[in-house]
Amino acid sequence: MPREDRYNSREFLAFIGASVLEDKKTVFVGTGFPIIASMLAQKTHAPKLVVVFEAGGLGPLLPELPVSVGESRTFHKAIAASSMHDAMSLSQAGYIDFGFLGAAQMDMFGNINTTVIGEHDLPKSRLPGSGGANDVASFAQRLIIIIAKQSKRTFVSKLDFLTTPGFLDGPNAREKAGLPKGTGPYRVITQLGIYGFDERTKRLKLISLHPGVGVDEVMENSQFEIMLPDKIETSPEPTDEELRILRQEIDPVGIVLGK
Amino acid sequence: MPREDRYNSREFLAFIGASVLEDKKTVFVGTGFPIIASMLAQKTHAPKLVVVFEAGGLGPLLPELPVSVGESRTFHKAIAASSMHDAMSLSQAGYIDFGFLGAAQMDMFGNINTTVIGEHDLPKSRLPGSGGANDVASFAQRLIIIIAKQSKRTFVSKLDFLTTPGFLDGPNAREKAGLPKGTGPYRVITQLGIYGFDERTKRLKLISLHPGVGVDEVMENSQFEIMLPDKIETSPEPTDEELRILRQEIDPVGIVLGK
Amino acid sequence: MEVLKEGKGELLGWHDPDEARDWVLKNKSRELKDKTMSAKEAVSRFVRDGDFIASGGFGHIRVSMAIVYEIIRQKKRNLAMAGKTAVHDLDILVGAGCVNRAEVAYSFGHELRGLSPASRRMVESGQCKVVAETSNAGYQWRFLAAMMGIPFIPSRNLLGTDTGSYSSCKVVKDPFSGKPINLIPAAYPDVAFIHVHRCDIYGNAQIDAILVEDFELSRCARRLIITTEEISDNEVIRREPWKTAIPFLVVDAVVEVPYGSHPCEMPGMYYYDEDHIAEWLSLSKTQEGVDTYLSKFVFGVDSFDDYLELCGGIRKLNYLKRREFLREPMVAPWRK
Amino acid sequence: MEVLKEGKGELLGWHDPDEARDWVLKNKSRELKDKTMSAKEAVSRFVRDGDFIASGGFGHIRVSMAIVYEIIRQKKRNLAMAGKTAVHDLDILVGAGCVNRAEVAYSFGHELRGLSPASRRMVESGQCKVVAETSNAGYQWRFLAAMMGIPFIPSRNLLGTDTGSYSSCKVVKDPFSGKPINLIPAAYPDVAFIHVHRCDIYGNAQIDAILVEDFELSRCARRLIITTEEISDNEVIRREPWKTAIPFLVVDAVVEVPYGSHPCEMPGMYYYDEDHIAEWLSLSKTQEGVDTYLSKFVFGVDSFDDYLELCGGIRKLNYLKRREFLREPMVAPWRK
Repeated sequence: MPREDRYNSREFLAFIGASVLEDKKTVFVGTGFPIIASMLAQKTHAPKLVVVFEAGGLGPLLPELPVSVGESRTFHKAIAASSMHDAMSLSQAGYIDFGFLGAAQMDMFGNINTTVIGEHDLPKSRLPGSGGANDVASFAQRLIIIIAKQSKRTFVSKLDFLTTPGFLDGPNAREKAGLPKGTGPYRVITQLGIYGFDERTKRLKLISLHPGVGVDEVMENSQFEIMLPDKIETSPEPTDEELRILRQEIDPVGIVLGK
Repeated sequence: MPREDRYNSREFLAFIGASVLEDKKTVFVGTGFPIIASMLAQKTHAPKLVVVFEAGGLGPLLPELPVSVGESRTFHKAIAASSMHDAMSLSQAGYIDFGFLGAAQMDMFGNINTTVIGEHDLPKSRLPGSGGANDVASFAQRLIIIIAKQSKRTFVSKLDFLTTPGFLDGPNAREKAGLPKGTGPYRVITQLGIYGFDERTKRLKLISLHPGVGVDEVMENSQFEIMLPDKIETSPEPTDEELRILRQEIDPVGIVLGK
Repeated sequence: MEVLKEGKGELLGWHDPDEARDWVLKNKSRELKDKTMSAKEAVSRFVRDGDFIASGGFGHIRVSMAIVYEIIRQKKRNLAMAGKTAVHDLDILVGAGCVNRAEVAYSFGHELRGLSPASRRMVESGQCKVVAETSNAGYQWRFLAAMMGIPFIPSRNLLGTDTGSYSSCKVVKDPFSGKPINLIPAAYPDVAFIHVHRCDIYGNAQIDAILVEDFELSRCARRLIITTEEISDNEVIRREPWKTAIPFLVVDAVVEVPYGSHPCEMPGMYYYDEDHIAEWLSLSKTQEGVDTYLSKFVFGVDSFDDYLELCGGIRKLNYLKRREFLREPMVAPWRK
Repeated sequence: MEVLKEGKGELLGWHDPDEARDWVLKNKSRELKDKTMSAKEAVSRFVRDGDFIASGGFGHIRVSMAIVYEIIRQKKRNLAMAGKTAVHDLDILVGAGCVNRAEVAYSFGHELRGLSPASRRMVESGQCKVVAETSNAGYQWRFLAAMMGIPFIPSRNLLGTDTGSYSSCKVVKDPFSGKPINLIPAAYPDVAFIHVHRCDIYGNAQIDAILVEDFELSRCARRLIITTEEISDNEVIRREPWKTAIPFLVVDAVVEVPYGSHPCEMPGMYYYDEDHIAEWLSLSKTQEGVDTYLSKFVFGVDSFDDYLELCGGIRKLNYLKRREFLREPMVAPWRK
């Protein structure tokens, strides 16, 4: 686990999310962590990162954390405030570099479930469904997935429902299904580490461990086997200034990051 | 021929065009006569006629004759000024009562040619093509066609090119081709008379002769046989007030109506 | 057209394009006439038991709550609802027993505020059925197809997933590229209700800022109820016709309801009433709580003005305006 | 997907959606950077011989004449052009020998002003080929499909006609209704040029009043040159983001050209210069006349400002403004 004396696990996740984003690119964000990570990235290394919201907000100067991806903050001093048709069409046409989503359940190919736990027709637990997630994961060039609590319940061998496409059942499956060429999951971020996907097998592969986390902890908290690289990196840590921005400027109430 | 002492043939045509339109309906207009006829209808018996322009103008208060169906007059004090996508979609979805078009050549099923005289690939005479005509004739519930000069050159047995659909080759042909059900040509207006279409055969059928015009004149000025009704009506004539409106308010320069 | 795959979701609100046109021809007036009426009249005239309904806006933004409450008040039943990032509206309508079927893009959640106790309980106990799954773009393009009067829109989402398998889409081989392509069927809701910033008596409506999918939804719904912050003169509309998002042709009723989106946001006017939403989220943890909420805020009031008084009156409304313009700090009373 | 009928028109500007995405990924910058440049630079960088080009606006309305003249000046050759109610722009580009292929919805005419002598002469003598026919909605939806990144849009026009047979559409059986449906293929022009009311240095552009089909065209063109009446500060754009018709993401060049639509109309600013159009229509009756026109108004001037002086200078521009606002009577100098 990261050093709890300086920051909590959620603050760390937001920081890691930001660190994966690049300047002068577009990012299509889901609610919560993805927005916070994008805001932090804009305030640090990626001031020209353009944030796209599915309801029509494009490139706002976000004045505070939006609670919804459709509210007025999402087009505050924006470049454009248009429509879902516009946002989704630009995405499908290839104008989105990064998609950024939270997830409830994921498998080793980066497929996501946010629909049901249990049977579809009479579920044990009904979740909200795709929202824009299936769209973002289908259209964005590179998909980033954030799962706040990696565990055997969230990293599963078989999803109860495949809401949102990762690499489906492996190499070439996306293209065979008709999804846009060259797209797919790019990074997965949890409280334990940062993951990518193996080029050949399209399976989840560790990139770096967060400070203080061991490989065994990563393995124990997954139903499926996680591939390991030759050399495991250590994830970077946030500076005091980054923590200050998160706590004071982005989420002062602790809605996403906690208190 | 109508009585040339009170009005010329083009003024009469504009008046007849107006008389065919109904109040509280929508009309999708092409350039020229259709606009003038709609303006006259609005200023007389159809003040709530809503005029739709393909480039996005909906329900303007037309301050003068637009030279183009996309210029600023077409959305002057309009109800909406949107886009071609909007205008064409509303039309395809069934919101247009009347389509109103001019034509260069027509056959007995109300099919229109405005593309070429002669061969397509090396034409004797190249005309502008469909423009929005194919769309209006496909989508409008009832199509009105105006042909300023009926003759053996304009009422032809076989079109050089079928630009815009009338009843194609007869009963049920539109539906078989996939065009919207129940649509098709409704009235044809020339300098000689007003025509409709026979319910059973979908062939052109005379409704009324303009004052002073004989049946023989109608027949002589057509390559195909025109069906005759049991009783031939006489077309109405414009009042002095209607002529004043046409000459002073709508087309003072005589762009369409001449001098 | 060879179908490679076919979703098993219910094909909600689809009509043959010719039938859809025929309905428009027979039922939608082209006359510029006064369509103002009360919410009560609009709902009783245009919402029937069993209808497929859709609400405008997005999430808790620009929602016609005045119509939502009136549907509950009139005890409409067996409604199917478009779960097109439908959040508070769908939650409360399911909780109240009005809606028992949904096609879901995003439902049963309140975004950052957490999941929806009331509607999830109904789904998990089988009292509300999810008849089809889709995505936000899926719904957007269902409405686009219907607005255009065409049977479907091709797309490259929903492919390869259970969301697609539980949708009403069909996958075919594209005759241009030879690749598989998803076909999203048109959706014509029986009734939609959309809250706007201003509208004239005929139904020409302006929406400030993002349209979300209301451009398409307004044009494809068989019946459309507009609620508006204010009735504007037709001359106001004609002065800036490029601001008209919804033309009168597609509108059936115009209802003037100031603050009619409360407790949801109205962009540029007032922000969410988080206290009220938190109260709903807390009460709705039990069916008794749902009943308490409804008898107080829906059945217990005679008008939307009375309801606003109950929610905190002018003091609250002025606060929500300051909050919209960032002159009050963030709050999150629904946080545990 | 069984094809019932197939148009024999050339499939101009269609790309497999994956290739189209790949092009975007490699060639369209997502960076907010200064894209201002001269018309000369924009044309020399982005218009290549043989390209498929498209012009914004409609007919004689909101046309980027500055770019049209520059294309002639740089003697671009073998261009194909979208005849999407392309009127003065197409006529003069065909007359000048730059465009020798067109897909035609409406071309070779000047609406009420009559037919186009120059371009008709080129078509009737085989020097300009009409490679496909379509309709205005046909083009609109070609652009819509491309903007959406999908291979085609279904439609119910063009069916049963020679326009359809000479188009690049395919007719298939709709798997939902079982009826024949037309599939209109996407069109991605190599370059489009669109004239707007205001635009910032990054390419965020506002268009007042009707958009015609420029919302779609701007988003599907591989290269997009914006000419603008004025460069606005980015803050002006961000103050009213709902007015942005074209976002910077799709823009490659921003060229400031006041009165850049002359002799065409700029809605809300200046009306057609009918005298100038009449001069073109009269001169272009012969090829010698075309050459006279071009050497005077295109090759004979160093800048758009000089061209405007030649056309009547400030006095003329002030008149066109009064005419736009209905403070001068109609004229029709091209009437015989």
